[in-house]
Amino acid sequence: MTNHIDSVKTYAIVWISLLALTGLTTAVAFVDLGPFSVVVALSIAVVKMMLVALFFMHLRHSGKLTQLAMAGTILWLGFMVSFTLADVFTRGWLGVPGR
Amino acid sequence: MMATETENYLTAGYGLKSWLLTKDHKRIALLYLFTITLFFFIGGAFATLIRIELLTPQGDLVSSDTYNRLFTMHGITMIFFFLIPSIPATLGNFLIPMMIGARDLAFPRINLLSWYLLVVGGLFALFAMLAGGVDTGWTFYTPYSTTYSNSWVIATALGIFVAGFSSILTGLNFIVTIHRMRAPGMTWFRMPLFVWAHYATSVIQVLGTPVLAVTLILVLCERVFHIGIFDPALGGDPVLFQHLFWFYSHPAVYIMILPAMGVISELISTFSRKAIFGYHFVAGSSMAIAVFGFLVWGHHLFVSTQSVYAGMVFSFLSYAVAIPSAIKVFNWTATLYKGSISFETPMLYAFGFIGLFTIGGLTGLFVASLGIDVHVTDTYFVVAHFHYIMVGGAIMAFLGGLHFWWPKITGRMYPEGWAKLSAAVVFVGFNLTFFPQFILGYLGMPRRYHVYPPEFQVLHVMSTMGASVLAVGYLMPMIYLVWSYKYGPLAGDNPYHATGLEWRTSSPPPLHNFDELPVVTYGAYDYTTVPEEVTSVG
Amino acid sequence: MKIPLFPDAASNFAPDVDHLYFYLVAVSVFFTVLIFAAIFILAIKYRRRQGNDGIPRDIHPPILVEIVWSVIPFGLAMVMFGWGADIFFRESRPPQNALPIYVVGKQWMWKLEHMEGQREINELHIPVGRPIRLTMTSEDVIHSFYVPAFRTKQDVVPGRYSTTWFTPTQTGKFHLFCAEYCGTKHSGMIGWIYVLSPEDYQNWLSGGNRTGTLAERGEKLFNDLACSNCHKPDNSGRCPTLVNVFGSSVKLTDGQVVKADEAYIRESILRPDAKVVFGYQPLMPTFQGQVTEEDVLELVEYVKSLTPKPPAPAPGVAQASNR
Amino acid sequence: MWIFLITEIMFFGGMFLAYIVYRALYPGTFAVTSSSLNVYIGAANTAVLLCSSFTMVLAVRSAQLGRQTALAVNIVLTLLLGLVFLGVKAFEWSEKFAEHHVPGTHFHFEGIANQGPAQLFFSLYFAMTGLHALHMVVGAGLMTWLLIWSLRGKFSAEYMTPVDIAGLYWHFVDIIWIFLFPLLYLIDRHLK
Repeated sequence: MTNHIDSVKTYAIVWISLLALTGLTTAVAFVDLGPFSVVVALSIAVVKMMLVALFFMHLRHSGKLTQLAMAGTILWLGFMVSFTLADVFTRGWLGVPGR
Repeated sequence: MMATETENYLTAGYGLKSWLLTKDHKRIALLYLFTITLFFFIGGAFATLIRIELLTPQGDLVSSDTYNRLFTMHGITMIFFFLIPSIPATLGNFLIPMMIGARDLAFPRINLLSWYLLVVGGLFALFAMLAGGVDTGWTFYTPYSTTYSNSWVIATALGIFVAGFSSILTGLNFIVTIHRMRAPGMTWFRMPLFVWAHYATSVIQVLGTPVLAVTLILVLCERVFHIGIFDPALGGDPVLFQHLFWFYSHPAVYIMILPAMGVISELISTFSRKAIFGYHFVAGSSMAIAVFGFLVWGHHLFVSTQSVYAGMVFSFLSYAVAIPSAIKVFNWTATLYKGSISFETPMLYAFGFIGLFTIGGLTGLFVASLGIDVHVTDTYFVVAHFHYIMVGGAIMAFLGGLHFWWPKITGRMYPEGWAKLSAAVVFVGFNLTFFPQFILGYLGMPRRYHVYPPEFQVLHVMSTMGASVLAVGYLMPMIYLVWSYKYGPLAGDNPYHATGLEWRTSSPPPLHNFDELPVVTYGAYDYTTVPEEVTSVG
Repeated sequence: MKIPLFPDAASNFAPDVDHLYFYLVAVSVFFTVLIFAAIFILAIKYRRRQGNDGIPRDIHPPILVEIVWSVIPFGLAMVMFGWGADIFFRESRPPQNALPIYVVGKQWMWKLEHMEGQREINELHIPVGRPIRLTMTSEDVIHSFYVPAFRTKQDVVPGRYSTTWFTPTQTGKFHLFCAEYCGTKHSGMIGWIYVLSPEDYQNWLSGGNRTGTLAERGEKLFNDLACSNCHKPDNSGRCPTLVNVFGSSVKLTDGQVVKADEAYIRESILRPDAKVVFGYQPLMPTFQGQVTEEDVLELVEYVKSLTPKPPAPAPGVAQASNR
Repeated sequence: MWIFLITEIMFFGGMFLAYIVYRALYPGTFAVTSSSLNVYIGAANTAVLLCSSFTMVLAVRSAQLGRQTALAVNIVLTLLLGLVFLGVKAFEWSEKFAEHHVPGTHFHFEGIANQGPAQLFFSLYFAMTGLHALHMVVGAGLMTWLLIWSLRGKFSAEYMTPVDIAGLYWHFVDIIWIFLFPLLYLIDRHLK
């Protein structure tokens, strides 16, 4: 799909960073950061996802359309999660059970 | 009797193998047509039994268990095995490559695989029906479907799961085809609106269907392994199931209606001999519906113990999605202005569609309103509303489109007189069947009721009478279309003086659609470019 | 034969919903007639005439037209949204002085309990002119409590409480339906709401058999289940006292503060360590599976009775509507 | 292929949503049950999978350059690492069986009264890791097939689309695990 060939060095750097991030996220999990531990864990996961997608999956060399489609899908997933959570978290705001 | 002298896709081979292993999108479309017609009559048979049962307030024809299975299987068959594949998999499959000037879809093998998946899914569902049926309602609400129902939930859900992949693959195929296979000069805004509508539909299919698939997987896990996922006894949340289910199933309504809108755009334009008023708005509104259609699912949950605030957001967005539909109706109507209008059968169906869709859409405003929905949800009002959209809308368009492209598909004309009669019978029968149900609904008649209070009987009898008229209306095309396949008058390449690329090749089309691939230099609906040697009809 | 065309309107919400309905009907009729007439007139006027086979000129729509017919329907729709949301919001908030009634749905019957201890099945007697608040749950699948004459409907979901309220405005006998499909005898899960005059309601209350008020039955359960060994009124037990708990804000072990409502008490009985009160150990055993939903309701009512209501009317004593 | 991945994202997305909702509803229970998973095994397995993605991308690169031997070697490595991952996963599951942490009638989680939500956690754990493992099995099948084809010398710098597509799939499955790992193993571990 793409003619662009990255060097082994690039891949190796990405690979090492991925392993390092895995170590980091595991270590951080034992530290109490309050509500931020979720944020940190998921941010690291997002960074790792971006590394894999952009370098290993060559998304950075792909056409605009593919990139747009991926971004759109993530957005869609975001809609699904956020709208459902909007329901879950606002239940009970009225102080009336079941409302 | 040979249809034409030259070889076409119908005469390219006669053996069973030449059909069952075909990679030709036109033949696959006919396979689909055959399959969904079968399911339509199965679903129709269930509907007939339901309507006969409801003639009397008592439950005297069938038992409650049987009745529950009837409406469940009616819904499942009609939605998953008829409406969702109806227009996209038949007319879409047949026409999209021809309309954009391609020889086939991007992945012909996957196209055939989709058909087989639908058949396999259908066989699962048929097995469930023959083995004793399923009684959860097509919505599979938990915990009834996971814990309490003693029917063939697993087989049915598997069937829908498999058929879902058919739908995903079709969508995928269309998207890639529309992106990659357009003929030289066929820019995005030269595409017919039919193609636009299918593009929007495909996006929904690809994004929505997997969520239904995973939801069904979770339900199956829970039912098979007795692990709790939505089980309230373990603290599970049945409303979460409803969120996941409707995240697909509301957009699924748009999977049914968007292609119908695409058909209507073609019909209105052709029989007015005029470009669609506001082409860009109609194309854009398809995409707007596809996007906003995903954000309104919560309006099925207003009384489900969903939070009040979520309810308000969903209600607001539901009104927002009504606007693109309104834009389409206005633009279609405006297209007639200063046109040259002829009244062939497809146009009659198109008029019927606009009328019924207008009523269906406007009653959608009732159920989107929180205050009224609390009263009418889960009543016959909702039943009537979605039948106006899905039967009055999608099936009218399907029949209209089938008549319109019938000469292209078979090379022969349908009998015009009978066809006009059938359009009228369907329209009258439909209104007689479903209009009384609006009144029933506001009176408070709940849906899925086997036995009902006697004061509702008169309206139910009217509805059943209408249903028998409607049944006649649906049987007529079935008979005369089959007849005309063999005995109808030869149609010629472009009997309606229409503009699409599909009309610029012979009828029936040659095996690879075009003898030489067209180069497009004009927009859709430019009637001055249609060659003059048309055979005029009517 | 008489064909019914419009349902009884017998609650405070019925006129509101009906007025909104009329507005929607008016808008719908207007647009339906508009579209039908336009199609009819245009189709006749511009029909293709014999010998005039020409191709009409394309008309490019003035952008203004598209804007107008987008904005006007949007405006009308926003009125519908706001109006409907307003009704819904009021339907969601029961007034403080509402008469509480407890509802348990199960395949395929409605079980209703009054504060005074009357239990009914598939029948509900209530006084006219007083707000009624229903607290509902289900023992099995999802049901839905639907009274068309009151224009009110609320799903009854297993594993949680749902709430609805209304003020009946007419005496009489009205349909009660289950509106969420619940299995074989879904259509048999129906009943009647009897709206009585205050005097008749008093008579009805004093008649019939009763086995103590709901709170009294709850108190008996509280002792039978040995809850009273730990939850002592003077807070000397191993568990927090329940006096004055209902309606208060409770601080939990994880620092969260929650409001002690019916759902909280129910959860604490069935899943005690879901929300442990600050400063206490998660010692309490679960009562999941040992008590029915009705038992839980009685216990909840008992806990509620431990919080004296400031100006609330004595239960059952007819007090004129606050509206 | 990318469109197929969109489908897969939404597919797993539904399950992630279910997990997030329940975690929001029962934070305490989920913190306890989540902490019962062995984080070191989880982290090691994550590393294994990341290594396999690295060898996979090297395989794609070798194919682009037309290096037959390197292609075959990297495919073998990817396949092996994938199998290691599945083996470790199977070991973890068997542990759960021994501990009665498998949802169903024998489910029991020590030291917690909230058996219900605890079971929900493990239901979702098994559903999510199970579906992920199923995707891994499919991936392993694809690798085997690629291996056979590459040994037959079918791929070249000109024809390598199957390698590319299988690579995309493999990385995608990797990404799913990148999210599963913190969600299932890590979040709220500090509370324990």
